[in-house]
Amino acid sequence: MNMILSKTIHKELYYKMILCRKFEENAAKMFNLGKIHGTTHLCIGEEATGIGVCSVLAKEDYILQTHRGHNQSIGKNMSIKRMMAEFLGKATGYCKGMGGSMHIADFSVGSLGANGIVGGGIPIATGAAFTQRYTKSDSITVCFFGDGATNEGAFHESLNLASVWKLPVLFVCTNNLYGMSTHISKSMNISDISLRATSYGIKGISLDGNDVLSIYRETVKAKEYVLKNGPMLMVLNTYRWTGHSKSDTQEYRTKKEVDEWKEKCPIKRHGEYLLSHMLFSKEDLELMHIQAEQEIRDAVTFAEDSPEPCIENILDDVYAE
Amino acid sequence: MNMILSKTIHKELYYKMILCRKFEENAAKMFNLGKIHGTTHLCIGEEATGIGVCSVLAKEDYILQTHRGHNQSIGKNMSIKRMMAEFLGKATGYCKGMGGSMHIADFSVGSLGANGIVGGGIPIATGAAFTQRYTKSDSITVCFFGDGATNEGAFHESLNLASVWKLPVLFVCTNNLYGMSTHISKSMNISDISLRATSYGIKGISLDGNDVLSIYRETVKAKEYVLKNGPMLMVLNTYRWTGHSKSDTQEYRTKKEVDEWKEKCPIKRHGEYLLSHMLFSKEDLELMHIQAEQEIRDAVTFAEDSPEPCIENILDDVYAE
Amino acid sequence: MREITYAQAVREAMSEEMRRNPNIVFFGEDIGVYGGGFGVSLGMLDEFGEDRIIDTPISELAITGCAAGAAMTGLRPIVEIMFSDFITLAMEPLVNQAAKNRFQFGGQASVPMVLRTPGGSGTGGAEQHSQSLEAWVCHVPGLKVVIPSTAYDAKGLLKAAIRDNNPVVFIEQKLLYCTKGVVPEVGDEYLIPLGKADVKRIGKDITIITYGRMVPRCLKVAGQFSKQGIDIEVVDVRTLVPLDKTCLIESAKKTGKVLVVHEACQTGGYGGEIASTVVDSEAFPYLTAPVKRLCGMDVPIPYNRYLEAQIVPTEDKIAEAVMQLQNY
Amino acid sequence: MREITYAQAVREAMSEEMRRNPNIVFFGEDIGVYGGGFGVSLGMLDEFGEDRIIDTPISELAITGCAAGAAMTGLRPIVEIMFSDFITLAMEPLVNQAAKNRFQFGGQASVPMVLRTPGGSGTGGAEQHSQSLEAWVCHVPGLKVVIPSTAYDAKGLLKAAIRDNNPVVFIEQKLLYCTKGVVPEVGDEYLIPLGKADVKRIGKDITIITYGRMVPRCLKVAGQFSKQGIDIEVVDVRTLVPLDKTCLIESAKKTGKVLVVHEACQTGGYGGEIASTVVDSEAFPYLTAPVKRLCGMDVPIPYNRYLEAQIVPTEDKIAEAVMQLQNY
Ligand SMILES: Cc1ncc(C[n+]2csc(CCOP(=O)(O)OP(=O)(O)O)c2C)c(N)n1
Ligand SMILES: Cc1ncc(C[n+]2csc(CCOP(=O)(O)OP(=O)(O)O)c2C)c(N)n1
Ligand SMILES: [Mg+2]
Ligand SMILES: [Mg+2]
Repeated sequence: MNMILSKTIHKELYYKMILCRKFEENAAKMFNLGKIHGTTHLCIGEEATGIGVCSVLAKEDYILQTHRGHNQSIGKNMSIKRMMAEFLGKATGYCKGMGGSMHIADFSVGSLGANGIVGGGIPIATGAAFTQRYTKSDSITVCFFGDGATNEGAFHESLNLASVWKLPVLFVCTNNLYGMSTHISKSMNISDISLRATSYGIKGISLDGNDVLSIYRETVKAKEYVLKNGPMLMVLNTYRWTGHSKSDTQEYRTKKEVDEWKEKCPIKRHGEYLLSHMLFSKEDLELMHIQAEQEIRDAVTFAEDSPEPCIENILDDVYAE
Repeated sequence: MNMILSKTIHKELYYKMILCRKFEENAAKMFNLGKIHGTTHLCIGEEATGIGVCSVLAKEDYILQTHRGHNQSIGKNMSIKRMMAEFLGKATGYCKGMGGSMHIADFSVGSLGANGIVGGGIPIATGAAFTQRYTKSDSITVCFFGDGATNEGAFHESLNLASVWKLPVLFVCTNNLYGMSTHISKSMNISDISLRATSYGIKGISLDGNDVLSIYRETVKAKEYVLKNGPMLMVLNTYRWTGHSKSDTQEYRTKKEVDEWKEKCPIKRHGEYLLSHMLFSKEDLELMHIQAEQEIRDAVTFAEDSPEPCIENILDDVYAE
Repeated sequence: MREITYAQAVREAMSEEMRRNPNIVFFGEDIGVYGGGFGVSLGMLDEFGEDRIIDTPISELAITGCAAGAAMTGLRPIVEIMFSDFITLAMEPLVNQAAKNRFQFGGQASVPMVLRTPGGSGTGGAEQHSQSLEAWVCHVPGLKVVIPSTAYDAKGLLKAAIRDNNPVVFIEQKLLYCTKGVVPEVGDEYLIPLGKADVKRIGKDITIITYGRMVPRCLKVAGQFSKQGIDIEVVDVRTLVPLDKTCLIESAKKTGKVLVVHEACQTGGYGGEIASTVVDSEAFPYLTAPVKRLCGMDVPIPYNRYLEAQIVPTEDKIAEAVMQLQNY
Repeated sequence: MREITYAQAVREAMSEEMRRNPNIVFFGEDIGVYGGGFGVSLGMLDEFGEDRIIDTPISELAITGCAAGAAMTGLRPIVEIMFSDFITLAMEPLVNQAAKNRFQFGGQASVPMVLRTPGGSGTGGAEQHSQSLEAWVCHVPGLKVVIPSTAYDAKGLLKAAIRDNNPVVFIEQKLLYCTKGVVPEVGDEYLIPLGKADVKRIGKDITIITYGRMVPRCLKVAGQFSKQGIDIEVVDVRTLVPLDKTCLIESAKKTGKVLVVHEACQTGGYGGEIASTVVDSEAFPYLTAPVKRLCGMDVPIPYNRYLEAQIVPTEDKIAEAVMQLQNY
């Protein structure tokens, strides 16, 4: 009795996933060319998570993103132009070039920001959900974090708080099996992270994080659930194909392991579904790829043509008026 | 198939509990006379917890104590003379008058100190247990904390760490239903705190915290268990009869609730057991009371006769050589 | 005019603002029935109810982050940390999130929250319940920092802090909670703008720059010296960030001799900021003696009551420092 | 003599000490196979094994507290916090436990641990990965604080820190990790005692007091000025706590003009401590100009690379400050 998803949604999910993939591949390239400063964390292989979840959400629903959050941004309909501009540190970027990849935020679509602190967004999410309940809105907050983040005190305190206060927050753990080089077997003594819901007397579920349809469907239900009952923990089990960040040589895992996961590519999987269910033709999909590539070229042009921020304005946003 | 406890142990448990009770009643009196500075946290009603657990331990076993830890100190055979001297801030106190009630420690018997920070001892306990495992000792660390402390990030991170590393540490939660004025129903969404063991894949048990014999017996087993398997969470459900600290007017609970718990007095209960099993006579118990009172009088005399610390020595212990 | 305690002043400030603005909520451990660790919020639960006076679990990190999140989404939370020593647990959300979110999101966020917390020694709380940690938060761009010394200032500054659109760390002084001061009648609203120091005593010979619980102590010493014909100006910084440099510098130019006094231990304390600011200013040529600091000793706060009293600036030590400057 | 990088120097210090003392263990996130966030410990796992090079969960509070507990019971742990910004999560165990346990237990404990962490901006890490937070830990009695500026100093100071019986916060400089410096041959052991500043360049006209990554920058500027006949002395503080006051004061007496330079933002920074110490000393009568501070701007560290570079003291700004002093 799966809920039936419209063609529009199928398309949206597929398109956002390929856009995200291409966006990151492009970012990696620009990074290697020295055009992007600092570091960047790719979510290649994990696209289904943020895109599956965020595509369910309304603009009024908040999300708290992670350092590996491009799929979340794109899922929440952020502009890849302004994302790209931010990567290049430009004044037209989401953060006027002040935040970079780790601090992408778009309050106008409900993204309260990515975070450079592992688990840093989790307490913030409780506050956002508090506001939603206090103002009697019927929106929810979705808080993303990784498997590694569940070992931080912030995770524990926040889930407990949200549970006691029955806040409308959906905690989404993207379990990609690693925190940097550390396999979850070395950082926790359980293999199903959703067990951690027990401590807070809340519902916990574990899903295939490469199955965008099941993520979408479960998020629809979860949104309803948390509005009525308070928080829930949803664990999306997936894998990151690339290194943790640019400098990672990946000594800690085998190529075989990576290759096996590549077989489970969420994009390929959804594409095959679309074809086999005859929702779209090969040509349709091809067209989407072309369109996505064009979008990215436009974003790069926009970003490269944008001005750098000025030192004269550096004090503007330290304090609000 | 309860393990049989010797008469000596029965006596030790009873004597320590009455000593603790009288010690605290006395401390409260001295407090009201203005002889004790600052604040103090009484564990009247909870004596069975620290005394039941610590009486099992060897000198080499470490304990980390709480702010409400006089039962833990007395359980671990600390000198009430030096405890009392510390309360009075005297140079002969355990901390030379520098720590007071919240920082009682006696490294010579394995107490690594009480803590003024809720949950503050939990990470320290993992380190002590790490040392024990690293040095291949067959001792364990027992870490005490309250129900309220389990909502701190320190609890979560430390239990996780201990579990991943299989450290020989027994986590003992004294659940007295309140953290200051806050009933656990307002601070967590579960009623059996031992459920929190699930998050770490460790064993959790919940015991009647007013039954000193069961606590003693379960601790014997637990010590063996943690040496072999790594950490365990033991929750002792009990009640604090007095206010949180001196200034507490206890608006947040009813006299009826308190009175009901007084009926469950751990000392009375153990006394009745000793009598009904004819281990000791009424006169035997009476003698113990007299002895305990004498011990306390001696401690007070010692403390009052002791010198104040000198300002000239204030820098001595800021840094080690 | 009427007299109320410093604690009442804090309570009145919160209550008046909460009446005025329904978006103000108040988080903290045991702030409801219990009234908070120092009884500051006694009675507020009755007036504002559980929806706005919110007892929290013992989770300093989460409640601070929660306040930041609520602030970013339209509320104006106050969060009480029971003792300032426990901000050690809340530095991450305070410093990396609340203080930086506006800047790092390119101005998209504002984080109008107040973190209230009592600081200082003198209550027998010992090492972990007595610290004066204001210097830490003063070193974090994005935060404002206030420490009032009187009931009047506490009320006016807290109201301003609550209306401020930035995260403000408002450090109260345990030992001042019971001190009384004159404040306007209930209906006579007043605010004290953040960033203005207050000359609590006008003088011409020596300037003492201080704040918090050292203010009444310095005033007392100043009173004693006036009998000896030494006329001391006492400047209460009140808002540590932003610092009212003009006021300090003007006073220094006038007297040429400056003593900075605070309770926090000396090394790395905010006194260094104040002293250096005065020195590297147009006041320098007027200085007739080195700018001196008299601060807490570089030791943890001991439990013993006599030692506890001696390791912070005492009246005697302040008088001695004044004499040193006078005789320089 | 041979040249190694600053990162190698840190690694050599740890490795030599670990060979010498089996009670040294090393905790940190991804310090094993991965070699730590900056590759500092690459290869150590192979030599010392998993029992001593211990990858931890992402739990800064617990691992710092764990190190303190291990230190109190006979080991000598090193703990790496991947970026110094994350000490915001570890302040409780560091400040309330590690720093105070000896004192508050009346001397019963000693806590011989080293918390190593890289500080500073310049890598594009933005607001939450670039802070210079040394001022906080300098304000905590019971802690020692070290920031080396060369490979030589890094090695000698870290070895001394590991042997010290107190908790030492050892702040490394990201931007110096790849810089090379001359150090003695492997067999030639040396230690640099904590608490000694180092005059990195002798001069007579102006003193620059600095530390960390600003040291090479100040030396470069000093070199340029020497051509113009202005002879600058550059003092590298190296150990911030305990501070080598004598060295700073002597230099100030000699030159009469002092510039304090650090990367951390100015307000509440350790520069205030240094400047105030110099002013309120026997050097005061020798001062021919105000002691100046040149520090990071009071802003979070921005991501944009050009802005990031401009908000800390640049060579130009240092030169300008020197000229101001010179012309005072
Ligand atoms: C508090 C904190 N500790 C450590 C880091 C360094 N760090 C950045 S990402 C990361 C791994 C996070 O693992 P996980 O939560 O599983 O997310 P993933 O990177 O796998 O998406 C670490 C350790 C950090 N940014 N913040
Ligand atoms: C980090 C921290 N937060 C708050 C406090 C104030 N405080 C002292 S005891 C206490 C209640 C602790 O509750 P619980 O852990 O259940 O222990 P109990 O007092 O009931 O024995 C609180 C909130 C503190 N000392 N430390
Ligand atoms: Mg992960
Ligand atoms: Mg309790």
